[in-house]
Amino acid sequence: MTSFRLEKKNLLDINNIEVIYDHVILVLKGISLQVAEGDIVALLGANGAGKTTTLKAVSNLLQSERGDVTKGFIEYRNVRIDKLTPWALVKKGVIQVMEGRHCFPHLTVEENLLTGAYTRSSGRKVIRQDLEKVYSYFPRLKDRKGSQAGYTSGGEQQMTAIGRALMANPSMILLDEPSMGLAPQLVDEIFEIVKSLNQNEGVSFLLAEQNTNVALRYADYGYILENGRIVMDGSAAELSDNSDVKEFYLGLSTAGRKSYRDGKHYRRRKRWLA
Amino acid sequence: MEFFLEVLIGGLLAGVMYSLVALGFVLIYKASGVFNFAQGAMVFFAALTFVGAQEKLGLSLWAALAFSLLLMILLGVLTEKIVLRPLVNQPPISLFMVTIGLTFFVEGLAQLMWGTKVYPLELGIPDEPVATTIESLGLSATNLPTVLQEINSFDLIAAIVAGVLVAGLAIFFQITKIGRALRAVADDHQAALSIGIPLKSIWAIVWSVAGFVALVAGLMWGARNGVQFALTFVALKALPVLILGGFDSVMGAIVGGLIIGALEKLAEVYIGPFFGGGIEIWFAYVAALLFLLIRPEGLFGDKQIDRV
Amino acid sequence: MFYRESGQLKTSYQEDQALLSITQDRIGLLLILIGAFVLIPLLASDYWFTAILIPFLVFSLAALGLNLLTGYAGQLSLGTAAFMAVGAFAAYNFELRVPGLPVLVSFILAGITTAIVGIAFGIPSLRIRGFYLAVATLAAQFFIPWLLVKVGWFTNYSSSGVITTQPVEIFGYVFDSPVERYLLVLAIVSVLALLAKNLVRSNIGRAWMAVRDMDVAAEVIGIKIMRTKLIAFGVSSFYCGVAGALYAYVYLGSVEPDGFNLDLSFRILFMVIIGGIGSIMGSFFGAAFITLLPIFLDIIINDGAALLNLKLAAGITSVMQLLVFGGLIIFFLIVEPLGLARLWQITKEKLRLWPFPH
Amino acid sequence: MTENILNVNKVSLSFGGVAALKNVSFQVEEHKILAIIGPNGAGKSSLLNVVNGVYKPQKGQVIFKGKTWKNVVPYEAARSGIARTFQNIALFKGMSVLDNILTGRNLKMRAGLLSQAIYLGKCQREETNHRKAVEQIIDFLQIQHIRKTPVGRLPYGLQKRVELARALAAEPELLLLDEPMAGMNVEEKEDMSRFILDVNEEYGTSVILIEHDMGVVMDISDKVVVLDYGKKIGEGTPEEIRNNQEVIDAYLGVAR
Amino acid sequence: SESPNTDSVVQDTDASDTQFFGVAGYRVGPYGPNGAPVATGYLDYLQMLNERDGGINGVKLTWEECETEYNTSKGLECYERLKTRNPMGPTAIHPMSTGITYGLIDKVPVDQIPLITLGYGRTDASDGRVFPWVFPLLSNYWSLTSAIVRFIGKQEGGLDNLKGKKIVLLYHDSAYGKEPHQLLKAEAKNFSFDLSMIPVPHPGNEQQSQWLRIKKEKPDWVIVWGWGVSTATSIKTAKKVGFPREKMVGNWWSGAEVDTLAAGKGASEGYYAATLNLAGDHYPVIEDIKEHVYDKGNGGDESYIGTVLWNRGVAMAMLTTEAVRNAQAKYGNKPMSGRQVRWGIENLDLSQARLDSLGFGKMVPPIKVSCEDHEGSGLAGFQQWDGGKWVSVSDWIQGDSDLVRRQVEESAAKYAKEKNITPKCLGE
Ligand SMILES: Nc1ncnc2c1ncn2[C@@H]1O[C@H](COP(=O)(O)OP(=O)(O)OP(=O)(O)O)[C@@H](O)[C@H]1O
Ligand SMILES: Nc1ncnc2c1ncn2[C@@H]1O[C@H](COP(=O)(O)OP(=O)(O)OP(=O)(O)O)[C@@H](O)[C@H]1O
Ligand SMILES: [Mg+2]
Ligand SMILES: [Mg+2]
Repeated sequence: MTSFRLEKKNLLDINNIEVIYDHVILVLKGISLQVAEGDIVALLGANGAGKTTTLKAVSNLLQSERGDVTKGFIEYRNVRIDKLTPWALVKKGVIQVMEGRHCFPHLTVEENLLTGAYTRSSGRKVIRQDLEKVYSYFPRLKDRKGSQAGYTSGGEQQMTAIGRALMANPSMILLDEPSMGLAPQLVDEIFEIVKSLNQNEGVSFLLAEQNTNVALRYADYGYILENGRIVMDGSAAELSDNSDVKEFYLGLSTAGRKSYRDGKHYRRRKRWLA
Repeated sequence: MEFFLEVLIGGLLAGVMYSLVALGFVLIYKASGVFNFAQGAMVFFAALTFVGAQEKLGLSLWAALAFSLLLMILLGVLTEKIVLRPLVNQPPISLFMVTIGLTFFVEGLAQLMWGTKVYPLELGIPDEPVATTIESLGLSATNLPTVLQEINSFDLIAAIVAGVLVAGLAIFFQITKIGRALRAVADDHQAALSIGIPLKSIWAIVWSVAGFVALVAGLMWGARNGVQFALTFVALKALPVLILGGFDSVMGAIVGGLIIGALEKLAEVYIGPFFGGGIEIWFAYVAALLFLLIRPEGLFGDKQIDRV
Repeated sequence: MFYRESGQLKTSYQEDQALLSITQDRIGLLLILIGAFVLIPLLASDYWFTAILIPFLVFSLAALGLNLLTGYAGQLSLGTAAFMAVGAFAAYNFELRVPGLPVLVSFILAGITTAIVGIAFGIPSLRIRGFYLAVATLAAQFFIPWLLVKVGWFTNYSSSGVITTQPVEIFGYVFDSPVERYLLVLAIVSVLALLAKNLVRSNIGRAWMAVRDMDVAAEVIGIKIMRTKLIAFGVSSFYCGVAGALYAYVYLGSVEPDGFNLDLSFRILFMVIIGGIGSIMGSFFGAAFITLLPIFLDIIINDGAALLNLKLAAGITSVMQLLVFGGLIIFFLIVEPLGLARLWQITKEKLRLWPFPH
Repeated sequence: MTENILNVNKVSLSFGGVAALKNVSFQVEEHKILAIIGPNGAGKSSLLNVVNGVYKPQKGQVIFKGKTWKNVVPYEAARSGIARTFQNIALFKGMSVLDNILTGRNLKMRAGLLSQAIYLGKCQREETNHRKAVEQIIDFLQIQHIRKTPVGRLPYGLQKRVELARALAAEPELLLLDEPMAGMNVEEKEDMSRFILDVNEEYGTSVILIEHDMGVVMDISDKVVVLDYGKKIGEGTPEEIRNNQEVIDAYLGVAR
Repeated sequence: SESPNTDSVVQDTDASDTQFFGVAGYRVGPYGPNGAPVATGYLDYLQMLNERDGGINGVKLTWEECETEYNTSKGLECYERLKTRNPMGPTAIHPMSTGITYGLIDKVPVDQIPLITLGYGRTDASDGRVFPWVFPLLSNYWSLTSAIVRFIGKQEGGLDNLKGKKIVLLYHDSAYGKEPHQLLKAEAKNFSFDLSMIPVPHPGNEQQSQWLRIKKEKPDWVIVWGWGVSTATSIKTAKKVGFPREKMVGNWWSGAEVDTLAAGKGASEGYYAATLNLAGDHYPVIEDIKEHVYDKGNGGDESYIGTVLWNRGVAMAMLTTEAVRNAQAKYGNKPMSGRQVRWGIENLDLSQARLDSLGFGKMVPPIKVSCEDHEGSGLAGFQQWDGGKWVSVSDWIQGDSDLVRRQVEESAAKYAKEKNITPKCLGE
């Protein structure tokens, strides 16, 4: 089930990587995936499947968690990047939005956003413009720009984290659970932003997302992870049509959407892997 | 009254000397959220290198200065490379501990390189009342108030140096984006990495600057007491300053130093006799502690944020 | 292959909550205890008892005390030596002023006295946190020895401020020889370590860790922060106090307030951090590392030089010791920032998987 | 008619210039599930914080089980039967899952310090009994396999579940849940919903739930309160809310 | 510059027929600068004896140095280690620190190792009937205190002139600093001078407030009872507040080159200090050391030679080896046991003539030890810093030996009672 999208150039190529935490905990057991230039690729899977770990392997943040890529390699624009430092990657245009917000609590919202532009050498004016752009995406942030990020609400922090990454003017964003904690309206807006960045500025996305519904609506391609392995991949449309995906990730049974009240207690779940 | 003023001014000036040392702590804390235990050892290392280079290598004062500065920068860069880099994103206590290991190492290294002797350190700054200095310049000091005439030239110059240093650092952090980045790093190493703040160079820079500050402090203190192992103890004088002013504030280091210096001296002179003296050793700490009960983050420190 | 828990099924929660639920661990501990109580007394020399084993045990106890406070309850303290001083001088005064008091009782009373002092100095922790608190605890570190020097009564007006401890006597039996003293310390330390282990695996221990990890959340689930922190200071100081009394009575025989200086406090903190913060066993590892390593380094460097017929410049050996010691601390922390105990745990986890890598 | 377990009465709260809550009132009936929804920064979490005493409102009262909170601190709230989970996970990172959940039973433990140190007898019995209770919760939430894992190593979703377990361990009468399903996929949300419903049905626990997934909110809550910019802009059954124009404008966007 | 030194290396002669010396010194840490010259001098002298005389009466000397860092628990470890290093153990030990001394006092009678504490340690141990194994040779703190008072009296033109004078004791705020209090108070009463005591908190690197107080009190004399960095700081701060250095007297741990040099150029001129031994390298014994040790490239740091503390190390070694020689006269020319050396020390009698023949001349005062008097001299010398070196400014001065003796016996008796010791002479 490899990619059929030969017509597009691979921007990011993850080749059969294995990740071990703390020298003993094997988390990724050989993962290969590709992100083509200008694509939005969704990484789906249950809690603990290894989505975040995959993203961190790319952005090289694993080292700081005592994790290690022990096998395989990762290429960006056909150049190995697994030995690069995170900031070298950011300079190359690859940036990650971390799961769980990770704002700088003592910095104000605006300072948080500005740190995002650290690697850029553009003048103040350009940065100012980008800042305004982020504010226009998230007007709520403009209201709160003077407060320390640590005191803002969960959603505000999420917006700050995303806005901060945008300030780096990246060409590829690794988005970890962008919709988490955001109001439904905003979820749509975020994905609209993703779409517009993708279409207007050619930014590619690799996004880990639990909100499969939305993710598949905006993504071009998707991979489903389970237990550190890829169990299925395909174009977004293919995946949306798959009956298993429908049932387990979209919450749609043949009878249409079912109520959360009707969930069964000890029901057997389908797993691709034994 | 005059005596009071003299004690007060003496205290303020002593406080400035504490600030010099405290500044080094502040820098590292700002850049990593870590209390750098090795700062005292760095002061010792810097001063010993400076005199050692003069005595053993026969360098001139300026050459020795350049040499020791170079060595401090090297030390900073190596510390980043060997010690800090593998410990990104580790709990502050681990980083704190590693600075303790560094302390032993630096102390050992300094003594290995330059021996364990005591050296005098001459900077050529007159150590005499201002009046005398002014007169030796051929000017008249008679219209200065006596209290001012009595101030020691050396202390005054130390104060000026500290002032310049503080102003310089404050401006540096204010106008360069490094200042903001530092605070970001101190808040969350990993997030800082994720948005491309180059921890490597930031830490190397900050440790080098801290090394420079240590050199300045080492020179000043060394000129006072001679260069010897006991220089590492000056760190103890800086700690109350640090908590009073706030761990992460350059301003705090100077203001805290002034307050602590003055309080300490006044207390020793006016309260000490009731306790048989020697209260200086704990007074600064107790005073700082009491203040912290009111403001747990010190005068200018960033408030700890806990929100659920 | 040998370190496996598979096949060891537990049939009750009680069993699962037992101190050592894996047979191999139980056997291991038994072996250690047999070694410590039987073999070592048979084999070791006086040098080993007085210069290595006794101080190792005493420091382990102090480190254990600090670990309860810093490792479990998350309150960084730099005043350990001062609390040890309280313990030492309290025991001395109890013995002095209550004739015939069994020394064990004095030790316990000293512990309790220290606990009270510790609680008093713990009060600021309710407002002050982290490194601020650590520096603030230095107030205790400087104030207590100052007070002990200043107030002659504490030292029984000894002109030099030095006290010489009374004989270690329990019901007429005097612990005199190094072996006896070693066994006495060993027994006390074993019992206290067991009690500490019990504490940290029951409710109070969990409350400590909760406060350490996130105090707001702890309060929200119904943990009284103030009480928890003060108990931590109290219990920790109790341990440090007893350690201080042992330090004076069993190890040195005579102490002065200035002996309980900042250096000692730091040394004990190093033990906690190197050994493993938040680990009872780690306290022992740390004490071993910090007390034994310099001695071995000294001997190795000296004898090594002699063997190689090297003429080392005077003082070089001492300096080399510092260098290597600092270097090793850095090395170990880079390998494992959570200390030797964690390193040990990882080794065990690997053993469990062995011969498979994961 | 059922009693109100909680009455929030004209509560206002502001931080410096930011008004987080403006004159908000609502009630929670016993045994019911109340959902609070609203845009980001509307004041939902702050409202929970007021209910369990983390924040003190400048105006208004909170009446719990007929008693008015006066200067309540979180500890007392916990003692009188309120447990909660947090939006930004607030687990005890250094402890295992089991220990985390056991801390939830802290209020019910009686053994003294000495007894805990000696551990034999009373303390051991107590530990075992509480362990049994906790194991039931573990079974119930299906987290047996991670019992002894340090929580720091768990994926986000599971941490949320452990947090719920910790709250349940206190056997609360009122459970406050701040976005318990954030970061979960549909399947996991189904499970979580099931758990919440079961707690509510089996133990009669009242629940206040903050959640952004409208599907969940509409399906499992008995009543919905909508906040916007600190003001209550709507209240009613899920059906009523779904059709409330003001709510649609402020929060839901296109009605779905 | 530093040339290699075999200090730390065990000599490789057959251990059983050598005389083994354990050296617990400190060369690193805050007091390293003070400790290094002492240890160097000690070892240089032993080495010289081996080279020049083949040891003592044909018995080769061996030694091992152990670093204590001036830290009590390290010192105890050193002691225990040195004990195991030779079948006979170290035949006398200089712990070089008061803390370590106290730690060893109860141990040495059991191990039968004489403890020599030259000018430090436990003062009342001068009563050999209570402390048969401890020897505060030459002089103790109380004799020193009394001698300092006499020296000041002399400067003032007679002890009577002390009346109404104001003297400040500036002391390191520790057990060590408290040593002179009792005696000084007694002397103040005797001579009706005005005494005030001002503590300097450890480590003493900041003394502004102390000196402002002194400046305000305008004393006639300041006695400096400092240690390590605190002495240099005292001198420096005195200069700063304009207090004349010629009105300051340090004790013998506050009067070495390390102190005056560290205070910086022009700060220490005129400063007085007591001493156990005189500085200078013009003694024949030093010529011998240079010839037999340094010229063969075996010595320590050459710049130490002739300094106060290096000379003190040499003197310490001489007193120890002379005790061995003394014991050999009684027990035969073979390695002496600790017990035999103890006898040797207790019966040590070095007249000026003997000192001259040893090449020490006036470097140390004559000494005659006895069971009652483990001090043996009670004399103190006084030197003044002339900007480049220490210059002797008086003969050996004896304090009020009756007063000192009374207090020693009183204190020793109290200790004996506490410890259930029946005071008696040990004899052989
Ligand atoms: N620092 C770490 N140390 C040890 N194990 C870890 C660490 N981080 C993650 N893991 C483990 O790795 C596995 C994958 O975690 P990861 O966070 O990648 O999952 P995820 O798919 O992102 O889950 P979620 O949807 O909950 O965010 C989990 O089983 C987790 O326990
Ligand atoms: N301790 C505080 N200090 C200052 N401002 C605060 C504090 N707590 C909350 N706020 C502000 O109050 C407003 C409401 O915050 P709250 O966390 O209640 O929002 P929320 O409704 O939970 O939003 P979200 O859905 O994004 O979590 C926000 O603008 C926030 O910045
Ligand atoms: Mg994830
Ligand atoms: Mg919220």
